[in-house]
Amino acid sequence: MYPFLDLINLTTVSAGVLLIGAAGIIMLKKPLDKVIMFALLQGGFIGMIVSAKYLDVAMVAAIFDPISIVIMLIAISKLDEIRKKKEKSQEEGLIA
Amino acid sequence: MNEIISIVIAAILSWFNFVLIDTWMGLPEKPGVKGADVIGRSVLKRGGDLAGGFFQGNIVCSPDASAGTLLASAACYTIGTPEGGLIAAILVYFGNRLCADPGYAGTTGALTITGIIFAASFIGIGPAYFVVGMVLAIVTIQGINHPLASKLIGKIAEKMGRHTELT
Amino acid sequence: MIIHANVLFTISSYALAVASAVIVGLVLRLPILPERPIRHSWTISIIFPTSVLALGFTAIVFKLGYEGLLVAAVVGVTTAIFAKYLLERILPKPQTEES
Amino acid sequence: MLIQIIGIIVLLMALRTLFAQDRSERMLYLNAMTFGIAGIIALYIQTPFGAIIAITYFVASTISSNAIAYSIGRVKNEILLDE
Repeated sequence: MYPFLDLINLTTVSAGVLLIGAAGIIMLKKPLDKVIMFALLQGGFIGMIVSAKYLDVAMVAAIFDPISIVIMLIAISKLDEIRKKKEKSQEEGLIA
Repeated sequence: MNEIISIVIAAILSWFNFVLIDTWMGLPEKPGVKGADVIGRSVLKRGGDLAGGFFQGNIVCSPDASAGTLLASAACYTIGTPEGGLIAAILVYFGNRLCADPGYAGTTGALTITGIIFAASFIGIGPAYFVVGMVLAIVTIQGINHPLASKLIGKIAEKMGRHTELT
Repeated sequence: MIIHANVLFTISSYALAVASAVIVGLVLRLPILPERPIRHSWTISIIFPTSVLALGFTAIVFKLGYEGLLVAAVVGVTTAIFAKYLLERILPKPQTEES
Repeated sequence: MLIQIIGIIVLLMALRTLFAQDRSERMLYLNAMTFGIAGIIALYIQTPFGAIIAITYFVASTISSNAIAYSIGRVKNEILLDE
């Protein structure tokens, strides 16, 4: 009934979500915020694949989602531990 | 006009379904995993209720009756009315066990929404309306205003005797 | 309301699947109900999840094209054996109970 | 009509995820957006495999949300080297 309502289908919604996720990854500063926006981007990515009806590719992409996020989170938490330990040892060195 | 009334009725039915079953299965009582604890404390710090915060955190961290409602209605829409709900129930059970949760809430929600869809198909409300209704219902809990929603959940939990004992 | 013979046949085959799963579970000495409080326990019992698993597996096998009473009974027996011996090994209980 | 309603909700939730202040607030909006995407997939692909893909996507994204929320509690405020 409205002309702009015909524009909204799975393809345009997925493209919008992808653009928002990419903008979030670029704009936000902290690494965990970037990981959250990456999880949003994966939703748009799977929607984009499904809208072209490559269903088997979408299945594989959906299964490999949490694996990539868990690998990134392991790297981030390990890096954070190392940096905190280094800062603490530097302060102790300044005092002593 | 008829479509909008169907969507509203389906949204109200699925809202009561998942809130009552999740509260009855003890989601506001204690956080099942550690991430739910973090989210609940954050909602409390922003001026909400702790039991409602645990409820929202548990929904984020494992597929509960809300996921059972959405996936069972989607499976009923694509596969067929009684069989799709049963297949969705078993898949939700496996997903629950993967997320370190016993899995009572998800399967109970999936089975009850299958019965509700089967009853509602006699008055002309198909399963597709329940998908849209469930998305609208989850937006009222998770997407509009978290402190107000958590206070509402806290009142419901206190009335059903499932309020949290942690502080 | 007219109930066709087809619908009656399907309902009876689901009931047969659940019944055979319950009987084989009783023979294998699964507990009937989990211990109280039910909503926090991890015990595998007959009511939950063996009956639900039997219903789901029967629906999957029927949707794949194999129908009949004998198929339902075989699925029920297989589900009970799966829940007794294999389910703890595939999906283990989490080790560390965290807060 | 049904797909349009869910599509507007998904775009709104994605924008609120981008402009939220707190980190755990972001997780709640992300979960609402995941519900919408799973529903829209099941409404667009009207075959049994569509339902299977929707269920798989939802469970997988819940597992990743669980991991992110766990590491939010573990990493309180991280140190940035280059401002």
